[in-house]
Amino acid sequence: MTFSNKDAQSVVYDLIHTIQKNKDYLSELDGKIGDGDHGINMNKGFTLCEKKLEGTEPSMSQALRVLGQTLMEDIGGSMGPLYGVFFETMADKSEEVSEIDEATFEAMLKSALSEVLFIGNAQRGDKSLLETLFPAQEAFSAALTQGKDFAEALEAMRFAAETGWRSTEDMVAKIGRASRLGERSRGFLDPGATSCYLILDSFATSIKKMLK
Amino acid sequence: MTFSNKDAQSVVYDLIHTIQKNKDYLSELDGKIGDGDHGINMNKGFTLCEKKLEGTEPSMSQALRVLGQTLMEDIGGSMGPLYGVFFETMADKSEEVSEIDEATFEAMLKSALSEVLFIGNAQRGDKSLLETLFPAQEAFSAALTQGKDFAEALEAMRFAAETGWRSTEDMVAKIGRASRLGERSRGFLDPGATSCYLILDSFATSIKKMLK
Amino acid sequence: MNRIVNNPEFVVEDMLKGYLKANCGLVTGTHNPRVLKYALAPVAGKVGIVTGGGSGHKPAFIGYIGKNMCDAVAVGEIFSSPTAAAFADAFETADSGRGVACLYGNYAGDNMNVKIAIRRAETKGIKVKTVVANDDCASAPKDELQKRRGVAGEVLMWKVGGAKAAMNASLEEVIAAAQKAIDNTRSVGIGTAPCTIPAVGHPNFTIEDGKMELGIGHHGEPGIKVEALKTADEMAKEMLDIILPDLPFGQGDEVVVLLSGLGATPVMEQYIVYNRVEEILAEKGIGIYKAYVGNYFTSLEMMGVTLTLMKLDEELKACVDYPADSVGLRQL
Amino acid sequence: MNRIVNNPEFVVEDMLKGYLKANCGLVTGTHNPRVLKYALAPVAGKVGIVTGGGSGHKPAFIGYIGKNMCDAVAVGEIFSSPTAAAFADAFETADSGRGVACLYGNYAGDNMNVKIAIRRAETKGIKVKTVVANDDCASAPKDELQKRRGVAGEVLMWKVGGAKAAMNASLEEVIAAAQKAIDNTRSVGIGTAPCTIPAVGHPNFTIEDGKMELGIGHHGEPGIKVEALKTADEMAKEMLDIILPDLPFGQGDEVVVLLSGLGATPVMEQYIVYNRVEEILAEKGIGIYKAYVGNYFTSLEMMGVTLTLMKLDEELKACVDYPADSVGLRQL
Ligand SMILES: Nc1ncnc2c1ncn2[C@@H]1O[C@H](COP(=O)(O)OP(=O)(O)O)[C@@H](O)[C@H]1O
Ligand SMILES: Nc1ncnc2c1ncn2[C@@H]1O[C@H](COP(=O)(O)OP(=O)(O)O)[C@@H](O)[C@H]1O
Ligand SMILES: [Mg+2]
Ligand SMILES: [Mg+2]
Ligand SMILES: [Mg+2]
Ligand SMILES: [Mg+2]
Repeated sequence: MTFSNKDAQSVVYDLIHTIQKNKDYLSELDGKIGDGDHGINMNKGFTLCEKKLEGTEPSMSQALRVLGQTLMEDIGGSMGPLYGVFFETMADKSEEVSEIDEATFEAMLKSALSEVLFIGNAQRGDKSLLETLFPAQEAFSAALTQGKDFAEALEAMRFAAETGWRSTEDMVAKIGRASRLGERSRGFLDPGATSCYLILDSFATSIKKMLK
Repeated sequence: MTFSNKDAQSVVYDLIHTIQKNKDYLSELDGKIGDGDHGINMNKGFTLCEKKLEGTEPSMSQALRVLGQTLMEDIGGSMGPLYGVFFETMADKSEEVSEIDEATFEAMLKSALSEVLFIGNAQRGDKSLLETLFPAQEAFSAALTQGKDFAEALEAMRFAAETGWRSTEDMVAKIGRASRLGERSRGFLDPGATSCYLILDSFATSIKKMLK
Repeated sequence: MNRIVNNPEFVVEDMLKGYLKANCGLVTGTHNPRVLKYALAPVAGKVGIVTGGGSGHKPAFIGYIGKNMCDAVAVGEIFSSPTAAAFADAFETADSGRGVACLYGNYAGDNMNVKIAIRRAETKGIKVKTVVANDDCASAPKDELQKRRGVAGEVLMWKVGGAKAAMNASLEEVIAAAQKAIDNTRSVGIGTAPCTIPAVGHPNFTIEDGKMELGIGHHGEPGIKVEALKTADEMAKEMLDIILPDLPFGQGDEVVVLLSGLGATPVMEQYIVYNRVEEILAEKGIGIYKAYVGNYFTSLEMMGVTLTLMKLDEELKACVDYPADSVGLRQL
Repeated sequence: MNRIVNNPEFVVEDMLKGYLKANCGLVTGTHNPRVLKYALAPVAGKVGIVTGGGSGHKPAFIGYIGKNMCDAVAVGEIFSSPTAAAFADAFETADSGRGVACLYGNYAGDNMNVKIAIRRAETKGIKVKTVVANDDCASAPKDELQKRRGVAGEVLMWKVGGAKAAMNASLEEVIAAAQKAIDNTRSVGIGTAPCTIPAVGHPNFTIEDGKMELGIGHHGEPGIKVEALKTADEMAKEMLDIILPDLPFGQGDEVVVLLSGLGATPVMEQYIVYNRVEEILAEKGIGIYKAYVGNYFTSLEMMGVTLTLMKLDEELKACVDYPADSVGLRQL
């Protein structure tokens, strides 16, 4: 199963709309254990990217690059570089592939994870977006090893992402602003893990629609 | 009727004890329409003077000079110079008189008033210690004109001082911190008018005891 | 209010001790613990510059002691005038024989204590002349200039007087320059939150959330009006609307702008106001010769800003440009 | 909380505009609105000094742009790292061909963005080396120095690095001096009241009345403990008890002391703490070579102080003594 890179800019548009729709939800979560701006930060970057894409006809990879660069150039803080490298490396790993198959997407996911790990220096268990991204990438790869097809692997990824995301509710934050709260950070979903789930969920839905 | 300057240091000791006893009352009044430190300021100066007088055998005039100088040298703000010139000029007008009569005391009062007016630039009606001092001095002089003796004139002074002091309750402050409150300064006694009444009342009581 | 003090009654003593230690090359004590002086004062052949006032206004007043600035400063309790004795001792400390310019602010206590101190200095043969800063437009109408209080414009008065004295001017010339400086200076402040005197322990007045007080004084003296909190741009305009017509300042004038925080307002916010001040002045054809933005004259942890403009001529420009070395104002 | 702003989303933009106008002879903008530079940068033949960080710390970071200080600064949102692009542009702006020393503080966002910016600079042939300030003793135990955050000690790192570069040193020498500076620097802070990010609108943490937080970070990061408010003297001792054994500092050492307010704490109170710091150091035979007391590194209108000590050798002394001309630090 594959989909055409050239025709798949909707993957990125869907991401943008997902973040825009969930702006208030993400800020609300961040308001509980952080400074309440996660939705604002994310929406600012994704909406800026939307403007830059206006009137262009990008491939998925080209659109991912614009998204990654926008986060990197215009957002700053921690989310700019973290999601910046995440989307830029996804563009790197796919830009020379015209028909994206499960192996290419696996490479994209793996590279996104390793770049986020390299740049962010966080660990699993810290209560960050890694709680979503790490198991999601593992589940996608495991599904392929088990002989599942692209669509099935995406579902496995989505399920693991959601499970990982929900697991943050019972975690104590060890990095970022929420770590200030210590035990009091328990009982709340991590905002970054949430946005990461929304992103992976959106990937799965958009790609599945296009698979042939 | 007269009293001996040399033996009348008790006049100043009585003043000191009066202020010490009324420290909290004066601060409480100042807390309502000022910054709550009038008792503290006054007590600081008068108690410092008490220390300086320790072990000395001053005449009333000498003790008044120490009091005036202490206020002037060590207190600052507005009360330092106002009561500073008040007591210093009282010392000036009496120091060469060994038997103090009503004419000398009248000169002391008159000079105290005019120095306070000169240095303070306030007017009757501003809600200040002048509401006490002004009518008190007038009443003392008027009593003498009417042929009253020293003791009777002191009583007239005391009565006018009290009436003047009490009149401040219904006044709106036009100077000092209390003026910040405008109409809200009405309904409260002026702290400075209060300390001035206590001072004049103490003068009257102390002197009457010694008159021969 | 979490204060960082020892005994609230002795904050001024404790502060002075730390101040003298931290700035020992520049500022030294005198036999009067309430008088601090420039390390090299009295400067031979130079008119002495003296000021003084209540504490709680850092860097004013002692922060402006230094080279080509103030030679001696009389220090009062928090928001309370120094004693006459402190002023008198400061005069003596600063005098090199050419006389002393006492450049201070128009407050009842300071007026009284300076008046008495001058009487005393005269008996010692020290010549003292005064300039009384009255730059606060909000504190009295224009036809009662002599009733207006001195606020942040005092910093410019000291800068000009200090420079003039350093240029070897006579007492009369120093006084004339400082008087010209303050006569050409107008200020107004906006308060957004009150402050607390340590020994008192509670705010002496209130400004509600969402409100501001236009024309507030440096000790919380009442302003012109309490109104809904405005934007920084609107505040800039509102303050200029008071200052500009008062002198007046107009097209072609060159000015110094001094925008000071009142203590707890972040310097960031002061620059936001300054940005609009500059725009409005540009629109009106008023040139900014020099700008000072920061905490130049504060009121403990009051929130808000004061805006000060001084109209320049060639003499004032030369004084403004003159180097200065003090804790609060250092200029190469 | 009565803020003086226009749109809370644009406080940094508005502030930068005002800042550039007020300090136009010394600091200028660049094609990247989030990069400010010393008017004369790149200084021919000199190693470029770059720093950057979130806004809200005035005078840090842009206040330390100037002669013999920082050449270019990357500016972030309030308490949020500048972008990698801003750091990269700052490198390019500051480089005269002899390379760039990026002297910044150890925060997750800054580390990430600097890392990416360096990758980019390399592709343009710009040599960048870094020193990452980690002077905050309270932010990690001594055996995890690399986890500690940078706080007010950064000012001394910039002073030393800036001076060394001005002395015509190579990139390696500048980096070595700045690294030595921060390696010999220890800080700790005490918070007594929180601050509010304008766009957020409410304090991000709380410190109750009558309490203080020892070891608080510059953005309200949690400290070592929350305890009953102490006296200024006790605070001085408590901070020194953490700092002195950590390096350690001991008898015969000479140090720079930097005591900074966190924003809204009156400078008077800072001097009260400094007084006791000096006494304790004197008792221990530690000499104060130079002291800086004032608002050198703030956190909006947070209340509290940070205490920083740097142990000196001859090289560091020469760098500390070197003249500097920036808004936040001016030394003749
Ligand atoms: N080093 C890191 N690695 C991965 N995720 C991180 C890291 N630091 C922070 N995060 C994520 O960032 C999220 C908060 O993002 P956001 O609110 O936009 O930034 P800020 O904390 O600066 O306000 C957290 O919920 C966490 O998931
Ligand atoms: N110019 C003046 N002339 C006479 N009395 C004055 C003057 N200014 C202030 N006062 C008196 O001072 C009193 C307040 O004194 P105090 O509380 O000690 O000083 P402060 O107002 O500086 O705290 C007022 O109640 C008023 O009577
Ligand atoms: Mg944030
Ligand atoms: Mg956040
Ligand atoms: Mg008082
Ligand atoms: Mg009072």
